[in-house]
Amino acid sequence: MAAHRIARAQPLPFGVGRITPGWSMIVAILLAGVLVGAFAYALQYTEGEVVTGMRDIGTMGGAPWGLYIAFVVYFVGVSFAGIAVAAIVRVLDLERLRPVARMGELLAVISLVLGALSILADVGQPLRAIVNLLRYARPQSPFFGTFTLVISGYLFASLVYLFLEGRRDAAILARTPGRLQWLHRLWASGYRDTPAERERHERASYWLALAILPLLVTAHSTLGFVFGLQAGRGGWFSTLQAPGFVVLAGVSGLGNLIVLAAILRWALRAKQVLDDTVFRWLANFLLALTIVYLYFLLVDWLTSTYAAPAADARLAAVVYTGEYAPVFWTSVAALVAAAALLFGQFARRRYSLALVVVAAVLVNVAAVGKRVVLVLPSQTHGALLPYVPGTYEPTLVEYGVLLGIFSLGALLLTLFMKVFPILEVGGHHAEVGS
Amino acid sequence: MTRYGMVIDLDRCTGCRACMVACKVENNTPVANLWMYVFRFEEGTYPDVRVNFMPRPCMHCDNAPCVKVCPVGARFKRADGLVATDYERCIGCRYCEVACPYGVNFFNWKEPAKSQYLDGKDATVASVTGGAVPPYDNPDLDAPYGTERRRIAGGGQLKGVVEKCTFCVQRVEAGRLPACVTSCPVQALVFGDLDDPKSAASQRLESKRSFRLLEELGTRPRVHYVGGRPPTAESRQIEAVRAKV
Amino acid sequence: MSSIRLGRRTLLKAAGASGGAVAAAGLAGDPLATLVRAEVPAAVPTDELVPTLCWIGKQDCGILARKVNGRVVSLWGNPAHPRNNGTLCPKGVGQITALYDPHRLRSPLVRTNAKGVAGEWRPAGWDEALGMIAARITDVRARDKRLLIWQKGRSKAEAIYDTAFVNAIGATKIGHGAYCSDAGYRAAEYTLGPQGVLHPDFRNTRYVLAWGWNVTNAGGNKLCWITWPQQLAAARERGLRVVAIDPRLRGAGSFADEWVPIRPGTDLALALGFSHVLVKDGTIDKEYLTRYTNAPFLVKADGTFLRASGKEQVWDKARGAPAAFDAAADPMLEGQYVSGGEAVRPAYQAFADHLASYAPEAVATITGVPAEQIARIARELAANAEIGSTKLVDGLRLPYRPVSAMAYHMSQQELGFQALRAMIGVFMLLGAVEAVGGVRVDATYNVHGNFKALDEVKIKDPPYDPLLRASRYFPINSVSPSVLARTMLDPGRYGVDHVPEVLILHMANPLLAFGSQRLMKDGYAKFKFVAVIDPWLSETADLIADVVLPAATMEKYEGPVGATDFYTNATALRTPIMQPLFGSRGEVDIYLDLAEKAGVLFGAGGFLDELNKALGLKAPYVLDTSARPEVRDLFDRWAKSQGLAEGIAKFEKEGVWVRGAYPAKTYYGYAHTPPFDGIRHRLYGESLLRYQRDMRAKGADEAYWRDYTPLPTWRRPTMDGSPPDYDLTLISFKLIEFKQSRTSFFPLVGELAPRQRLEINPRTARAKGIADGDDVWVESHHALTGQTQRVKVQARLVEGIRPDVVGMPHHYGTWTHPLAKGQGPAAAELFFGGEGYITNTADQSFQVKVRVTKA
Amino acid sequence: MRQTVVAACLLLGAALAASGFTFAAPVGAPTSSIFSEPRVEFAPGLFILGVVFAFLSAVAYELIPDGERPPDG
Repeated sequence: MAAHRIARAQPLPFGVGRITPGWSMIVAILLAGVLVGAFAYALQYTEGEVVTGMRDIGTMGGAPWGLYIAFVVYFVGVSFAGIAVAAIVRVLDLERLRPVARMGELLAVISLVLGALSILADVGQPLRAIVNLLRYARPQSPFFGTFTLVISGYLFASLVYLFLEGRRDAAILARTPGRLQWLHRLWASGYRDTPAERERHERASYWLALAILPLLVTAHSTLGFVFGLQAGRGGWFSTLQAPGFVVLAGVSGLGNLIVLAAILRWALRAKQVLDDTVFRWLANFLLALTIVYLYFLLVDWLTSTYAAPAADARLAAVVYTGEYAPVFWTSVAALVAAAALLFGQFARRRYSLALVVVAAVLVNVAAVGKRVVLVLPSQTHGALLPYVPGTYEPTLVEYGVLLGIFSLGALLLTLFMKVFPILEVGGHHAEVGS
Repeated sequence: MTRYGMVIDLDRCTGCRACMVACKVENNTPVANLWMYVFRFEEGTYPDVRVNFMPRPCMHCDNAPCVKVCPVGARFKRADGLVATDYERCIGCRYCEVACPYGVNFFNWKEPAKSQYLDGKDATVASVTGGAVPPYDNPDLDAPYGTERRRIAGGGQLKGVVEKCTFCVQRVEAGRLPACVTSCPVQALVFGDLDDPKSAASQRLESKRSFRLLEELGTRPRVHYVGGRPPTAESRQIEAVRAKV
Repeated sequence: MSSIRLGRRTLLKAAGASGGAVAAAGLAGDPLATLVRAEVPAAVPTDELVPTLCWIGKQDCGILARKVNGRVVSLWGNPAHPRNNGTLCPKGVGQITALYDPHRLRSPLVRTNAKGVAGEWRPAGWDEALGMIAARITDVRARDKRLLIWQKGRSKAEAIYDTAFVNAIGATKIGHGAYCSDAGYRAAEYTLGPQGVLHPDFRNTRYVLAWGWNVTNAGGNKLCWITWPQQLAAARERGLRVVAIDPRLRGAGSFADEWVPIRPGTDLALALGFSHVLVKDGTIDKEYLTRYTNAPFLVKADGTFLRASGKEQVWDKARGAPAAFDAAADPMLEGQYVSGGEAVRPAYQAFADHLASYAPEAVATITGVPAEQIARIARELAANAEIGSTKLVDGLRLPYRPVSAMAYHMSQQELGFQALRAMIGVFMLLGAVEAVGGVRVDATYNVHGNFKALDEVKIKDPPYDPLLRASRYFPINSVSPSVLARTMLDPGRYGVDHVPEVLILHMANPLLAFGSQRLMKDGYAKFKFVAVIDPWLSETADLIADVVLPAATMEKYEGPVGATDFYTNATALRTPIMQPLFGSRGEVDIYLDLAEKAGVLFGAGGFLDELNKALGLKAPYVLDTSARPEVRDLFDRWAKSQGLAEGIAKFEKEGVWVRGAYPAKTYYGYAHTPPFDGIRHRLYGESLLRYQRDMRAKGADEAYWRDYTPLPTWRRPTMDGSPPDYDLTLISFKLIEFKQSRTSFFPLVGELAPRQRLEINPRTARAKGIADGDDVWVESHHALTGQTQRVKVQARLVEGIRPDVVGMPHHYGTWTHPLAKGQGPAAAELFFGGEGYITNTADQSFQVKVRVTKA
Repeated sequence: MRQTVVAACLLLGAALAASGFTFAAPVGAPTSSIFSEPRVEFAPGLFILGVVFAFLSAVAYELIPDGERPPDG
C-alpha cells in the first residue's frame, strides 16, 4: 500500500507537507497568539465581562457592544470576498480569477469561523448561546439571519464549495505517497477527472454559485439589519445600512484577498499562477466597490447633517467633529487614498503590485474603522433621553481575545497550506489521469 | 382582561429617587443596575431656568423593540402587558439593550454575588443573616411566575445575562404594587390595570394631559406620564448617577 | 400588604410551638429573646411585617420591616403612620444596608493612643467600658457637675435622654440646634410664642414663599422630609402657587412657579422690602395687629415702651390719650403723639418709619432681586391674603389668610434671628399668623416658656458658663458647640471660669457638622474624657473619644416620639425588629447601665425617679426606684400611663398610636380662648433693645450687641468684608440621599451621590476657565481674622444657581468608614465658627466668601 | 440513484428549512409570549439542518457515482 511506503517521492506542490523552520516559527508565533487569546478569554469567562471595557447604555454610560461586535461585522464582511469571487468566477466564467478562488473559499470559511468565535466571545452565556439558538432562535430577530444564514448556511455552503472545488487537486496530490496521502484520498473521494465528472462538477458549482450569490446578499443584509432596523438608537435607523454592509463587506473582503494573494505569491514564489492579471482584476473590482461605498458615505453624511432630527444631528457631530472624528476621518481618508491609488492605476492601465497591496491594506483599515464608528457612537452618544454621553475604552482582555481570534485564523490558514495546496495545482484543463 | 401599566405624575415627583432604592432592595439588583432611574434635568439659562424630574422604569412597551430583537425569546411580552426576561434562557447578547431607546436594560457584568451592596458571605454579616447574598436577599425572586411559569423575577440572578424592571412581577402576582410605587413618598407613581377605567392608574391618566416617552418611535409604552413636561433636546441632566460596576 | 401577616403574632405562635421553655425564658428574662431568629424553628417559615421607626432623620417615619425566617429583607413605610403614610425616602429604604453593615462597631472600644489623631483602639467588654465612663461621671459629679456635658445629635427620646438622664447625672445639655435652625426657633418663640420656625397651613394655603426651602431635598419645619412634600404636592393640585426664594433653584425643583435668586445673607432686607410695600399700600390686618400684637404699644423716643403702673400704654383714639393696652377701646396703630411732654408713637408707626429705608429699589441693590419683582410678590401676597376674610373650620369662623412661608433653614446666616423676625413681620402685617391658610410654627398653638423667658433675660457679669448663657455676648443663647469650642480654647477671654472636662456624645458628630473643623477639633480636644455613643466610629470619636459604645440602630425600644403630620395627633415608639446586632445595645439600656454604674439609678433624683417624672408615669405604673426595669417594661408602663390599655403591645403591633385629627380649637392660635392664649405677638422687640443697652453697659463689643435691635435692621454681613478676590459666596445645602454625615457610607444611597461637588454657574465657570468635572480649589476667607481654609473638589456646572454663588452639599468628608473613601471633603471645612460667622443668638452661619480656582 | 438521492436531499432540505422556519416562533408583532416561543423546540436547529441538507445535495450530486456505470469502472 502506498501509505505504507516511506515517502521519499517528489515533493508536493506549493510546499504542502514540507515543514520549514520559517513556517514553524510562524506557527509558534501564531500559537502564542492563540494562547494569549485563550488566557484572556478564560479570564473573561471566569470574572465576567466586567474585565472588558463594555458597560451598559444610559446610566452606566457605556457601550454594551464593543470591539467584539465590530469584528463580528468585519469578519463576516471579509468572508464575502472569498465566496463572492469564487461564485462570480463560476457564474461569469472568469478564468483569470480562478487562481484565487480557493484562497477566497478558504478565507470565507476561516473568517466565518472567526466571526462565530467573536460572537461567542461577546455573549455572556456562550455555551447556553449555542444550545438556545438551536432551540429557540426567533426568525423575527435580525440575529436569526446572522446566526442561521451566515454562520450555518453560509459557512456550510462555503465548506461544500471548498470541498468540491478541491477534489481535483486532491486527486492529483493523492497520487504522491506520503503522510498526507490519506487525507488527499479522502478529499478526492473517488474523483478521477473523467469528462463526465468534470462536466458534473461544472454544473454543480454553477448552480451552487447561483444559490450562494443571493444567500450572500441576504446574509450581509441581515447583518446590516441588526443595526438598520433599530429606531431606538440615533444613527442606526437607515435603509442604507443593508446595502452599505454588502458593499463594505466586498471592499474589506477583496482587500484581504489581495493582501493574502500577494503574500502567497511571494511566499510560494507563485508568480506564474498569481500573475498580474489576477491583481488587475481584483484591483478594478475593489475600485468599483470602493467608489460605491464612498458614494454611500456622502449620502449618509448629507442625510445626517442637512436637516437631521436633533438626536441624529448630535450624533453626527460626535462622529464628524467630536470624539469619533479621528477614527471616522482616518477611515474616510484611507478609502479615498485607496480609491485614488487604484484609480490612478486603472486610468494609466499600469498596475503596481505594491500599490494595489497598499490600497488593499488601506481599505481594510477603513473597514475596521468604519465598523467601530458604526457600532460605537450610537451606543455612547445615541441616547434619545437626556442621558450623559457614554464612553468606551477597550481593555487588554478584549485586545487579547481578538489577537487570539486573529492568530487562530492565520494559524488555520498556515496549517491548511501545509496539508493542501492553497493555489490550484493542475491547470483547469490539465489531465489528472490515474 | 387585565393589562398592567404605570402612570407617572411629574407634577408630584420630587426627584427623591426613593423608588430607585426600593427597587434595588426588593429586586436585589447588583451594584450599578438601576432598573428604575430618576432623571433630574434643567433647561434654560440663568435666571430663566426650570428644573424637572422624570422617573424612568422599563416602559413595558406593547411594541417592544427588545422583544422583537431577542434572538432566543428570553425577552417576551406577557398577556397582562408585562415585558419579562427569562434569565434562564437569556444568552447575554445584549441586543435588547442596544435596541431599547430608553436605556432600561442591565447586563450582569460580573458574578452578581460579587457586586452586591453588602457581602452576605462576610463573616460578620453571615453571623446574623446566615450567609444570604445580599443580606436582604428576597426569597420571592426564585419562583417561576406567570402562565408561562418562567423565572423572570428579580435581579442579580446570573452572571452574563440581561435583566430589567419586571414591574415587580413577584409582588404584582401576589396582589401588591411594585416596590417603587409602594415606596413613592408623594404617590407620583400609580400602577394598575389600564384596561379598567376605574383603576387608580386609569383615573390618574384621565385626570391630566399625558404623554409617553419617545412615542414617535412606535414602541407604544405602557408607562404614561401626566403633568410636568417631557425632556427635550435642550434638557441637561443634572446630578446624573453614573454608577460603576 | 394584605397577603403578608402583620405583626409578630405569627412569630410568637411559632416560638410558643417550639417549646414552652423558650417562651417562658422569653417572658421571664430578656423580652427581646422572643424576637431572636434562633427561636424560630426552621421548619416553620415565617414571613411577617414587624413595625419600627426610622432612626436616621428627625421625623422618625413609621417602618414595617419584612422579616422572612427572622431575617429582615426589606423596609417599607408603615401606612398607619401619619408622617409617611406607608412610604419611605431613599435613606429610609436604603438603611437596610446600614443595618447589616459589617463596619458597624462590634464592641465597645477603648482608645490606646493619644487624642487628636486617628484613633487606635482595643475592644473592651461592656462592663469595662461602662465602668470607665461611670467612673469619670462619678468623679466630675463629685467635684463640679458643671464639668459634665451631654451632647446629642437628634432627639429620639427626649424624655429619657435629654430630660431624665441629663437631670439624673446633672450634666449640661447641648444639641445640634444652633447648627440647624435654632435662631429661627428663638425668633418664633420670642415673637409669636410657639416653638418652631415657619411653615404653611398646607391644607388651606394658596400662596407660599418657599424661603430657602429645599423642598425636594430637606424637609422643613420640625419634620424631616416626607410629610411636607406630601402636603405640598396635594396643595399644588388645589392650585397652590410657590415662590422659591433661594440662591439655588435646585432645592425647589419643579415646584417653583417663580424663582427669586436672592443674594445670600440678605433675606432680612427682602422681608423688610415686602413689609415696606404692604405698609405703603396699607394692605395690613389692622385688627390682628391692634388686638393680638404689641403694634399699638407706644414707643418712647428712647425706644422703650411707655408704661403706666407696669402696663404698656396705647394711644386710645376715643380718649385722645394713652391708656393701658388692655383698657383702650380704640388703640391707634399710626401717628405721632405727645404724652407727658414726651414724643411717643405706636410700635407699628415705629416699624413703618423704620421701613422707610427699605423701599424695593433700595432692597433691590442689597438682595439682587429686581425692585418690581419685590413689589409684585408683596402685592401678590396682599391680594392672596384676602385680609378681612374668614372661613368656617370645625364650626368655628376663623380669619382666612391663605398666604404663608416655609422658612426652616433660613436662620443659618449671620443675621438669622433678625431675618426670621423680619419674615414673621411680613405675615404679622398680613394677619396670616395662625390664621387658616396662613403661617404656623408648631403642630398646635402652644406658647412656649421661652416667650416669656427670652423677654426676661438678666445679663450677668462674668464669670460665665462655657456656653456664655445670660452673658454680655449672647444673652439670647442657642447653646452653640462652636461657642463652647472657642471658650474651651480661650476661657479667659470670655470670662469663663470653668472648662468642662467630660463629654458624653450621643449620636452626634460635631467635627463634621459645625463650621470650621479645626476650631471644633482644637476646642473639643480640651475635654479630658470623651465618651461616644454611636453605631459607627464617628470622625469625632476617631479624633477625640476615649471610649466608644456601640449603639443599635433599629433594633431597640426607643421613644416616645411625636408622629404628627401637623394635622393629626399621634405618637410613635421605636420597637426592635430584632435583637441588637453585632454586640450593640439600645441607648436606653446603655443609660440604665451607666446610671447604675455611676450610682445615680436608684432613689430620689435618680434616673428612675427622673424617668417617672419625665415619662409622666402614673400609678400603678410608676417605676419602683429601687429596682432596675427592663426596657420593654419601662415603655409598657409609659404606654399604660398614657391610657393605652394594651400598653407596649400596641406599638409592637401597629408601630404608632394615632389619636385622631387635631381639632381647629387646639390647632389654630386664633381659635384658642382667649385667642393666642392671651399673649401679644411681638412686632416690636423692646427687650432686645434692653439687652443691647445692658451689653453695652457691661462693655461688650459692638459686634455682639449691634443686632440686638427692637426692629430687624439690615447690615452687611461680616463675610462681605473679605477682599474682593473672594468673589463668590459659598452656601451649603442638603441632599435627599443623605442625612448629615451619617448616611453617605450607606452603600445603596452612596451610589446615588457618590462624591462631593461644587455647584457653579456656567457663566462664572467660563470666566474662570473651569469646565464641568474639573477639579477646583475652593478657598474660604475669614473676614475678621484673615484666616483661610481650602479644599479640592469637583466642579459641576448648573444654570440654576446665582452666578455669584457656589454651593456644596453638606454630607461628605467622613473618613472612618471604608465606603466613604474618596467621596471628597466636608463643606464644613470651609465655614467658620465663632464671631462674625454666628448670629447674635450664637447660631451657626453657613455662608462664607470664597474664591474658586482651577486645580 | 444519484438523481433520487440529490432530489431527496434537496427536497428534505427545503422541507426541513421550511418547517423549521414555520415551527420557530410565529412571525408577527410580539404582543404575547407565543411570539417568543418556538412552536416546536429546536425548530431553528431543524431550519439549519434543512440548509445543510440543501447544500449537501450538491455533494451528493458530485459524489454519488452514475447509476449506469459500474462503481469501479
